[in-house]
Amino acid sequence: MQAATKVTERTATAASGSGVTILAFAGDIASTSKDAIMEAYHGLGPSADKVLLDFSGVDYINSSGIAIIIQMLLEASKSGQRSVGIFGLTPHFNKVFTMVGVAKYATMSADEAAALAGL
Amino acid sequence: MQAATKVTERTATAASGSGVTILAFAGDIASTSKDAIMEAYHGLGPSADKVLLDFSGVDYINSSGIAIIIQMLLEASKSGQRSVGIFGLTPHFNKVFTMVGVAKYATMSADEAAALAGL
Amino acid sequence: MKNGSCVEVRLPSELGFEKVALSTAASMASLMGFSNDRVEDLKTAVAEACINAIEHGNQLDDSLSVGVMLSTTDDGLEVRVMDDGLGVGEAPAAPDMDRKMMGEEDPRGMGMFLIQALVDEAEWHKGPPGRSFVRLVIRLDKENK
Amino acid sequence: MKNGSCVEVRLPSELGFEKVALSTAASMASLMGFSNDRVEDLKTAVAEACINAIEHGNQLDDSLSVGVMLSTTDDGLEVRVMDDGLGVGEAPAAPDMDRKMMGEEDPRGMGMFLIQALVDEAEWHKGPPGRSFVRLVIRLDKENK
Ligand SMILES: Nc1ncnc2c1ncn2[C@@H]1O[C@H](COP(=O)(O)OP(=O)(O)O)[C@@H](O)[C@H]1O
Ligand SMILES: Nc1ncnc2c1ncn2[C@@H]1O[C@H](COP(=O)(O)OP(=O)(O)O)[C@@H](O)[C@H]1O
Repeated sequence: MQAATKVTERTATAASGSGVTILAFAGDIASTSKDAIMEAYHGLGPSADKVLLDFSGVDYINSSGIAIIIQMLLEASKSGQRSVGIFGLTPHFNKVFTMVGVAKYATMSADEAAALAGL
Repeated sequence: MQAATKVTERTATAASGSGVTILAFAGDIASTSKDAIMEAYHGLGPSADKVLLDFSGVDYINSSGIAIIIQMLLEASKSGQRSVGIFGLTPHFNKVFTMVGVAKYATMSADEAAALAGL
Repeated sequence: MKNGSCVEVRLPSELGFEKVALSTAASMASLMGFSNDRVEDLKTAVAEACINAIEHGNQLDDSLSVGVMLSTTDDGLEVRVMDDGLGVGEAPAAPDMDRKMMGEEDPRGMGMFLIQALVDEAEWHKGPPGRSFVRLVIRLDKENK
Repeated sequence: MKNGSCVEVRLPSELGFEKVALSTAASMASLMGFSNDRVEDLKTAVAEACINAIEHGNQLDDSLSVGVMLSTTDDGLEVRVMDDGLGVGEAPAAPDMDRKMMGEEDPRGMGMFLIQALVDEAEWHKGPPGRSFVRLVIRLDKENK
């Protein structure tokens, strides 16, 4: 009964001129999203050192889904050479991500333009 | 537990150059809307011979609400000199109004521009 | 989603609460993969069935509630709306707009017609008090036509 | 709307159905006049409470259902989410993101924290099996602050 999570990869250019990989999510971000999200993440090449997660196509996120994002941030931090940013959250989920502390480990931006401007 | 119906009156100019009175609804169109809708309708001056009902601010309509609109169309038809048009319905309620036959007695348009163009 | 999964809602016999049932039904139908168009049809059908249960079946009696059972079937969603009244037999004749506009027919009386027109199956069952219900079905295979 | 009006929902113990409860609760809160912000808070709180009831309370057991009671009070909306488990006492410590990022704490374990953070009152009650529940309240007066 969960809407399957779709993850689409695309690239963009940051204000600084460097390449950025965007993982755009659609559907639900819940416990059932784990494989889709982690497979997309593990499929990123080693050169993808700037990653943005696009939540603008997502309308339901629960705490198990946020835990998957934390898992990803943990792996990125362990790698020591990859920054992960987040954009496209609704104001409500922006608040929720901040409440649980995700904002400490991922730069949160309102939209893609703002996210790219900061990289 | 029904959202109070708000009715706002405004005027516009038809493509033909004549004056048009628009009654814009907001909230629910249900049995509880009767007074708000019929009072607004009865408050129209005799010169208001072209009336448009704007449903673009409405998100819930039930059959008791449609019955009130039919009551209004009946009064307009009895007066013999007032045309009533409808615009701003969602595709779903456009279908519903057509199913019950309202479209036979009120011109249905997608939006205000289309409604004014036809008058 | 498992076949036979069932969600039950109980509403007070107060007009307006049909909107709560409509939201529940819409959410379940969306999860099942129905298109927005079909979900809109279901919303109106469920709302009209609940209004009738509240108004006619339970006659707005505070102490009675309306039951809405939403069940997934092999090929769709079945909704039963139950009240404590004596129920109703077949749906009345389709509304006649010409007669309504002549003042010869009550402007109301469109709920059961709309229910029948909007869903794939609609059946009214007269039962012992508390067991009268209308059964609505929307089918997923209709989606692909 | 009358004080004490109550809507009850029963859900199967299957993940995903929390979204049906969330829609029902959102619809009721909107009817009561809560702002969109508060409705969003309630949606997340109700979803998390239902997920816990489905997963931890009823341990995904098909034969058990989760009960959600939505009641209007003098000044707000009270929600009880009931399951057949043994319940839980107080909410655990707030998630520690630094420890999670060190791999010292499970990345999960944020549901009860979010519930507490998003509603005006949250209380967990351990009961005999079938009577464990969490009680959530959002108040209308908070709207005007
Ligand atoms: N649940 C019900 N219990 C008893 N009578 C009902 C029920 N639903 C419908 N009816 C009867 O059928 C008639 C037609 O219903 P409907 O087409 O919905 O129009 P309306 O409710 O506007 O009269 C009602 O006036 C009522 O007499
Ligand atoms: N309804 C419940 N019944 C039994 N135990 C529960 C219930 N809700 C929560 N718990 C317990 O509290 C813990 C913390 O819950 P929560 O903060 O929601 O995080 P998570 O569900 O991700 O573990 C759960 O792991 C579980 O042990």
